[in-house]
Amino acid sequence: MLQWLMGWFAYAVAIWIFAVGLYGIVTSRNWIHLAICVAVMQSSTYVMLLSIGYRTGGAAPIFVDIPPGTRAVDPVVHALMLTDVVVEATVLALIVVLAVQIHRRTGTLDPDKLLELQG
Amino acid sequence: MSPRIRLALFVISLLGFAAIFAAGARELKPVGQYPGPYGDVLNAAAVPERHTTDVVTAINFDYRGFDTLGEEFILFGSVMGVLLLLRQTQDERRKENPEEEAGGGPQASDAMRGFTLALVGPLAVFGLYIVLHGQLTPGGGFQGGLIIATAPLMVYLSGRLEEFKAVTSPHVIEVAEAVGAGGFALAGFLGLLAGRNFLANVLPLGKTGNVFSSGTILLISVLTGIEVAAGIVLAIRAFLEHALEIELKGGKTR
Amino acid sequence: MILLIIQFSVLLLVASTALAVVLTRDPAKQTIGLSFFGLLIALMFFVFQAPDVALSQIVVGAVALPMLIMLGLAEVRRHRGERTRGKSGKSK
Amino acid sequence: MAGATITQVAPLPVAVPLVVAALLAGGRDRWPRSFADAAALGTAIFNVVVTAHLLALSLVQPIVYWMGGWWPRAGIAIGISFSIDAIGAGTALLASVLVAAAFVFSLKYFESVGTLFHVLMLVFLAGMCGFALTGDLFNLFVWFELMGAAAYALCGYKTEDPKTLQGALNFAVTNTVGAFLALTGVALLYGRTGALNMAQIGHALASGTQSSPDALTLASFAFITCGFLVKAAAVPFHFWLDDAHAVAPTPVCMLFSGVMVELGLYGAVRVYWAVFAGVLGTHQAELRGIITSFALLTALVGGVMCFAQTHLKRLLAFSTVSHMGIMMMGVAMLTPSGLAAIAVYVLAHGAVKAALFCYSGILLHRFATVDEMELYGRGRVMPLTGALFALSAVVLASLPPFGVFAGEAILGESAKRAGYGWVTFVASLAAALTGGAVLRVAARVFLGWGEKSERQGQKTGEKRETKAGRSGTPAMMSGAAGALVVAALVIGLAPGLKRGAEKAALDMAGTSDYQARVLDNRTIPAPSVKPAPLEPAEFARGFASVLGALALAGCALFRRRLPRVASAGLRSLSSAVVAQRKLHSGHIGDYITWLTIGVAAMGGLLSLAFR
Repeated sequence: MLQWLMGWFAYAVAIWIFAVGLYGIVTSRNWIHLAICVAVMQSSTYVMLLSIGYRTGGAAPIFVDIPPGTRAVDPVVHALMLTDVVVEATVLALIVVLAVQIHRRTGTLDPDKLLELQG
Repeated sequence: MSPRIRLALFVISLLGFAAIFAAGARELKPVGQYPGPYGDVLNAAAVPERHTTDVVTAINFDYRGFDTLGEEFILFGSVMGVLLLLRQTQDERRKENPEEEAGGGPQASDAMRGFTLALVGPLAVFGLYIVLHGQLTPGGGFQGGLIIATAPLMVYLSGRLEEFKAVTSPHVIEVAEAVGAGGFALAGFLGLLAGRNFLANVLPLGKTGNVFSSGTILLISVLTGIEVAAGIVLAIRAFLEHALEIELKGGKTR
Repeated sequence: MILLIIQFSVLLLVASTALAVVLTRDPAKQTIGLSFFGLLIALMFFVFQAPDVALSQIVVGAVALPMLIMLGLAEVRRHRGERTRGKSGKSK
Repeated sequence: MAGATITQVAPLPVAVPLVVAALLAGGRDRWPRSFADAAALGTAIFNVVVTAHLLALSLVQPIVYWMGGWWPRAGIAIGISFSIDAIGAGTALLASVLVAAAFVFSLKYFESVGTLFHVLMLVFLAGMCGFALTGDLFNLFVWFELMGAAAYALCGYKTEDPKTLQGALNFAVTNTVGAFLALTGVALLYGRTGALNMAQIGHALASGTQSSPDALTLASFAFITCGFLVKAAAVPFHFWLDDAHAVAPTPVCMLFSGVMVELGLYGAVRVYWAVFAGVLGTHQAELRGIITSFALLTALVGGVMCFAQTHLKRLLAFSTVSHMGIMMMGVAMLTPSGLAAIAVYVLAHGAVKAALFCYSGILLHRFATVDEMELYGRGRVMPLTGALFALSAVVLASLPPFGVFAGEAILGESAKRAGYGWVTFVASLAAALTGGAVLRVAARVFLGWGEKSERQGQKTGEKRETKAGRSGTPAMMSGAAGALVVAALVIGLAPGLKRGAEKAALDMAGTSDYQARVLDNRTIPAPSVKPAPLEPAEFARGFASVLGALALAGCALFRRRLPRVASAGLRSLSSAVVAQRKLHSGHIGDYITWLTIGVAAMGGLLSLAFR
């Protein structure tokens, strides 16, 4: 039962985090809050990649104490997630910097109050 | 759109999105049954071929080193972007007496100051260790570089803004950032010079398990460490300068 | 089996913390939540046999990002301080 | 090594700009400005030469280059490949040419930031080239993000202006959501196939057991396509585009409109043909219908919104949206000739749109505004600029036989063959609307025609980007603009253009050949192409859309003199525009809502079509 549940639970968590993050972005009233929601949404891809590359009973792909050829999890997704971590950090940094600047110039961080860009 | 209409439209379409996502994920293998083949091929090949014991590092800096080149330049580009966005513009000026207002950094108790300052050395050493052992154990240039970057941060957190600025002289850090990032790209040319492909691992591989093993993997890892550490410090410094020393002309935020 | 239960509970914690972080509307409190969320994600990497990613996630997710946001929030607060001082200065 | 052409220059368009960017960043304040200018421009020109060389090579035989020398083992890719065909190389060439033009244009720009602007532009260039050349799905995402990181910062350059910051934020957040949507699709595909190389994924998907694509294939297709369509500014993912263009500095706009947006579409097309064509090919008719409907919506919304603008940069931005719709029509045909049409169209549109942005930059430089009404009649002092501006407008409206027309004509033929001949009328209408809008601006600004007082309530408050005084235009600015106009004209006249484009399209759309080339290093005999000359009907359509543009511009200029029926029609149109304008609210929550709606719609339509 738990085995079966675990088989799908991680994917469900990934979907949940993506949806929750998007919800946060759409309803946000503060650019810094919004930046954090973007970071949360991005975590969805961690859960997704990690669970795709996981192998029950597999060792970490580090063959120091275990001989090469031992059943191990997928190392490729780990490399992808490292890139993902960098992307998360850099995007967040740029958004926060832009938000700080917008606050310096307008005194607000609320997207609802910044409606100068109408088509 | 009014907030209510927006929310209604969003929630409906979000359900649709989640349904598509779920239907797709339902067709995957259950978690824990990674089918391969990519990861298995590399797990089998990396140790004998690259003389590394950490396969993830071998992938990052060799098999898929080209991804990591892009990744390092994402970081590099973002740091440059942060510097561009936080530069002093025409409607801004340097504060005349920034220290008075800012109090010279965050207020911290004496115990806290001593504690954070004592962390500087160990953090730097630990970071260096992580950088150099990336091919053997978890870690590598990126992780180690991040840890090294926290060392000067501790100087700031201990309330010593001036010392922080002294140890993070932009001239030095900028050059380090450039050497790290540019060096990675140049390391790719080693392969071309040796008559092989871009980013080919052409240095001697050494003995598996030694620190000085794995050829260009170690070289690129060290360069990445320099780039990451320098980039983070550069960005944080720009942030602090902007917050503490630059104000809009007229002195006040609009 | 024990590992399975640990993995399950970590994922459950990750899912609920994500919601909590998003629903916290005050960025200062949210930053603390994000830091905790980052740690949980790192823990998740660890229990799913990804120590490399766990290491960088600890530094990025639990230290660097919250630090960055704290710096941003500190500057925003300073703007607010200047503004109120500016106003009171004028009224005198 | 038999098989695909071997060349060691393949990685250079990415590696060299990155090295130079690092070099320039290493001494931000120490390098003299002239050195930075020379190094950056030199690198861009170097990239032009290398990508042109790659284009020439790949027209003969596509190139496969494995980074690190990791050739595939038993059909399993273990490294990252550059899988270069002529369309990829041509796209990288366009990016390099436009970056070079932008550097020339901006020799007097950005004097206060040391070398930062150059550094970011070079990083942007490397990202675009990597995106155009790579054969690896995750690598595609990496270069996508690299483009993004540089572009967000460049877009927010004028930090003094809150509008700029808001535009950059909308741009960054929307594109990030799109990128992670695409990454989710990549993860799904990796879970299914255990591969990241596009050729290998495509091979694994097509040789799967099911005869009809399952939910995973459809979901990953929907996510990846929508993720790239965010960059490609397809309706309803386009909202960030006009904000970003309205606020970004002119040289950056040239790149955004001229090539970055097109790269989004390129990504979607590349992934379709390399990965999904085999498995989704069974339902081509349904897929054609779905993409065509997105394309039509994009062309019309963009065209109408374009006509309604008076802020020149925003007007040009919506014209880009509209033209993206026309390009999507070519994609939607799912045939090599449709691809050939876009290949030509993208080159010509990139040149002419970049030229138009140059002219808006020149106007901003001289008059410190880009508002059509504020500029009324002030351009009379620069007749040559006016003439070239108007010429660009009619080229944009697809005047035969020049570049944009050549693309549209091939599009017309391929649409007819696919039984979708009628979409070309929408394409012509869109071309007439956007061309007409630009012509209207030309007549108002450079001739002082039409009524002046009709303000539509758009305060622009655009900040001047240069320090120089009001008199005269620097030779570099007008030189860059003029060269781009000439390029747009010449592209349509080049002999062998259609032939080359069709050959390139066959290479890109030959899915099984692509897989054999990348995975087994097999040589595929070059397909023979015998293009027919363009049909006279297409010339007629081209002239008709130019006449339409002239008529629309005339109506807009002399609205009061129109017969009552026509002006009533115009008024009802403008009330429709007002409703549409309200949707372009500048609010990030709205934008992400539309994005989610778009994804749900795409996924829903797909699952209906493939039931």
